[in-house]
Amino acid sequence: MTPKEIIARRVARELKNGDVVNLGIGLPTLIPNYLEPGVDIVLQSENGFLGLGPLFGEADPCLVNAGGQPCGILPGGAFFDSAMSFALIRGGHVDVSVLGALQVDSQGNLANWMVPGKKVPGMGGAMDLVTGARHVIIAMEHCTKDGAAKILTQCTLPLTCVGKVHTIVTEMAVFRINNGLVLEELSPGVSIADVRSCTEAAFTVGPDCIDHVDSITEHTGSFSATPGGKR
Amino acid sequence: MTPKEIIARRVARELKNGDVVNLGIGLPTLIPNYLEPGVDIVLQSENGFLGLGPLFGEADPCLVNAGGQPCGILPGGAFFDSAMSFALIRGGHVDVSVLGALQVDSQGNLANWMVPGKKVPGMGGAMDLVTGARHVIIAMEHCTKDGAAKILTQCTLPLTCVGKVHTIVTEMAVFRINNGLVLEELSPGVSIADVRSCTEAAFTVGPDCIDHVDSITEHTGSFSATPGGKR
Amino acid sequence: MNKCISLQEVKGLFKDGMTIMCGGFLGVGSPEGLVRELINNGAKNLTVISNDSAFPEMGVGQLIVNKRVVKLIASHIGTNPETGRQMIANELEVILVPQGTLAERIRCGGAGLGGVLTETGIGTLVEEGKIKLVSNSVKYLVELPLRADIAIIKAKKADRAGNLVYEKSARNFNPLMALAADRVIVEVDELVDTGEIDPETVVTPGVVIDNIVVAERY
Amino acid sequence: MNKCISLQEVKGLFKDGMTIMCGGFLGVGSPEGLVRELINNGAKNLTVISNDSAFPEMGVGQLIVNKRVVKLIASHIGTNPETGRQMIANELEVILVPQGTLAERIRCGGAGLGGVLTETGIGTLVEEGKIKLVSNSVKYLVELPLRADIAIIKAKKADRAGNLVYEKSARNFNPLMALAADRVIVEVDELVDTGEIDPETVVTPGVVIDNIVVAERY
Repeated sequence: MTPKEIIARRVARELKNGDVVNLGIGLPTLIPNYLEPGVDIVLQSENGFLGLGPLFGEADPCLVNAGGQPCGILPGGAFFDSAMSFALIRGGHVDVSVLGALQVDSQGNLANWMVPGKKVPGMGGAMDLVTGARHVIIAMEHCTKDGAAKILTQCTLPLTCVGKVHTIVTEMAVFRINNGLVLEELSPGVSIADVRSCTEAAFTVGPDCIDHVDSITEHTGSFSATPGGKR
Repeated sequence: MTPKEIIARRVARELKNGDVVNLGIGLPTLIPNYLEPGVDIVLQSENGFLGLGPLFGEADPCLVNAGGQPCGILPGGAFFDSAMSFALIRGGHVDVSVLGALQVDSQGNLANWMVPGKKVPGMGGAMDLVTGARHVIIAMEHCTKDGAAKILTQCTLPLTCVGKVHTIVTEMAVFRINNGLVLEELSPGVSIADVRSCTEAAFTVGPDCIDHVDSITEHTGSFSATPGGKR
Repeated sequence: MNKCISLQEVKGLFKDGMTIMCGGFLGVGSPEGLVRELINNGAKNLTVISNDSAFPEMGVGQLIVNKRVVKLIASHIGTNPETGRQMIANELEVILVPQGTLAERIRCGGAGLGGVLTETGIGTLVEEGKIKLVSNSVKYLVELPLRADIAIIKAKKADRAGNLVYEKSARNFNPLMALAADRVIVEVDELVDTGEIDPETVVTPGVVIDNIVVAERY
Repeated sequence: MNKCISLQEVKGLFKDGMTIMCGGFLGVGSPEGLVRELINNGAKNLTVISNDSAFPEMGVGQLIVNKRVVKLIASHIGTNPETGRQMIANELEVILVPQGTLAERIRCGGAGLGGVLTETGIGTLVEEGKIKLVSNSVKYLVELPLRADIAIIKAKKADRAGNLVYEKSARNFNPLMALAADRVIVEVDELVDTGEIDPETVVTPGVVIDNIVVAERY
């Protein structure tokens, strides 16, 4: 499995039957492939509908997901305008929002919409999603392509929100943010030391976290190439 | 003609072809009967639709006007919720609002929703209508049943709005409010003196106002019984 | 997740002291079966949010007549003489809100907004105790959100997922209240299978609906 | 009152320096014919309000590429590299607004509201220069209305009165913009006689629509 697949699979386990879920573009869109049998979720698409499903048949130019890709709508879906879409998002009617991140920190702050002077795509719906969703999950690779840490003591890029992130899922570990960063779970074969070496932020280790002390970081690949990949 | 009919007929002349109009309950609902040929208006009903029309056929318990009376909807109408209904009203999409009044004054203030200690029906949609409609017309009999003036220097009852009334139509006269009260038109046979005797507020006389100096106040009846009917 | 429950099951959900939103405009579009169950259930000291207090024998008016309500937030009470009587006798607190403002406050409660700025009510009793802001030389009131513990609403038709369509002027406040309560119970005339309502014509998406009750024929 | 006009007649309506709202989400639900006429018309120094700047060859993206826009208010510009280039080169002012806030600001402009309170953006660059209010211990930004001189929107179908229905996810910002401009021009795929759209399914009531243009087949 690629790191992305590991992440998507683990995020899928965060979702409960009946959850209304908004998935960011990119990695999060893989998540539905990994849902356990018996877990049916309803996908909300910020551009204006519920019941987002895979494309079946011919692409309809008027039916796209939030990334602009052709998609389908499942039975029981509903279309609405952007005000209603964000009333649902901001109003707490979306149970889970899964987004990517450039940086996330131990106070639950998130940065994912701009790199000053370099790239300013804009926040789109991200600021509303993190503000309104009941459970905000950051799904991202643990480090940047250059091996720099993305889980920081304090975000350095312009923020998307302050203190709204609840959970971070990477290919190495799962963190909860609860008065600081708590390491809750390690991927198979990953040790606490492995995670510390790739994480700038200090974190406590949760009681149920099983340390794979003797691990060799060969399972997931993406970070094995960046030992001690700190910023 | 009764005073109510005189008023409704005169208000009808204020309406232009294509106007979107909200009519208050009571007297204003008579107005559509007096539209000139070629003047088609669209009626907005605050409880959630456009295209209000007369009841035809059997009454439908789910189709009522803002007074709760069964009514019809004309071709080209549309149903919506209360937020949309008042978005239209507050947002300036209703051209004319016609309401009754307990009191109205020369600053364009209106009182029509409560008599403290006596009767408190509530404002319903009136405060939004007077705030949002482009042209606010007060359609009312010139004096109370007891002969007291209703057009005052300053309203004494709790206000519905401040400075939002544009036009007052009574069975005696038409006033515009434009830096004070301006008498614009007299009903046939009504003199300026007649109006002064029934109006507490001072008013100026507009240039096009024709005084029926020699009038005897027999045409309209309702105020002839109350000579000098000041408060 | 079966959202469909019986009127019997509804009854246990109402508790003393709750805030209840109820759809309807002069009783048109009120969930009559749910109101009856709420009365049968015996809950008292309720705060009710509704456009009006309807009529003594119709809609929320029946809750007033049965003295279950200690506080009413509404735009109009003129059609139910009992509301005025209880208000004047200090048995019932009535907070009158302009209808458009009431709609927006409920919408805010459902949409996660902290309030809206409206010119409606400026210079009147409505502005008492409220924050005012001037923007672009216009004075506005800051009107705050309204939410309820339970919203009881009426729709024409639901599918099993809770997607709703309404009927004519019976729509009114129902779609707004559908987003603004911790639990939303809808009474419908007709229940159809999921997928039978065209997604283009759904007015209220099913995800906001907790329970569906099919109206009994009278 | 014939609201139906030709694309030729539309052209004369656009003036230099105007503020234009344009519906669409990444170009889906944008009025392509109207955008083309706006480009042909030659109007420049425009302020454009739109969810995003679409793609260089699609939707409002074409206005950016043709250098007609001096100011863009949008939530996202990542799909049109030319927008970023002009922004960095100081040829184009870009004001980024969270998408939900953008929707509410446009809705306020159309609904006669002076603004809304939202938590979105608190603690970020978005709060710069804005009034903050604390309500119920939560800090909110006061976000102000947006309006335009002309809104150009896209719908699936109109009747001659201007009542509109949209198509799938092409609905997006179009119904909001339909209330928020001094003149609203809709481009539709299909025009039907007044009365042919069920009043229950109308999304945008005709009274807010000034002009209807039937899309040309490409």
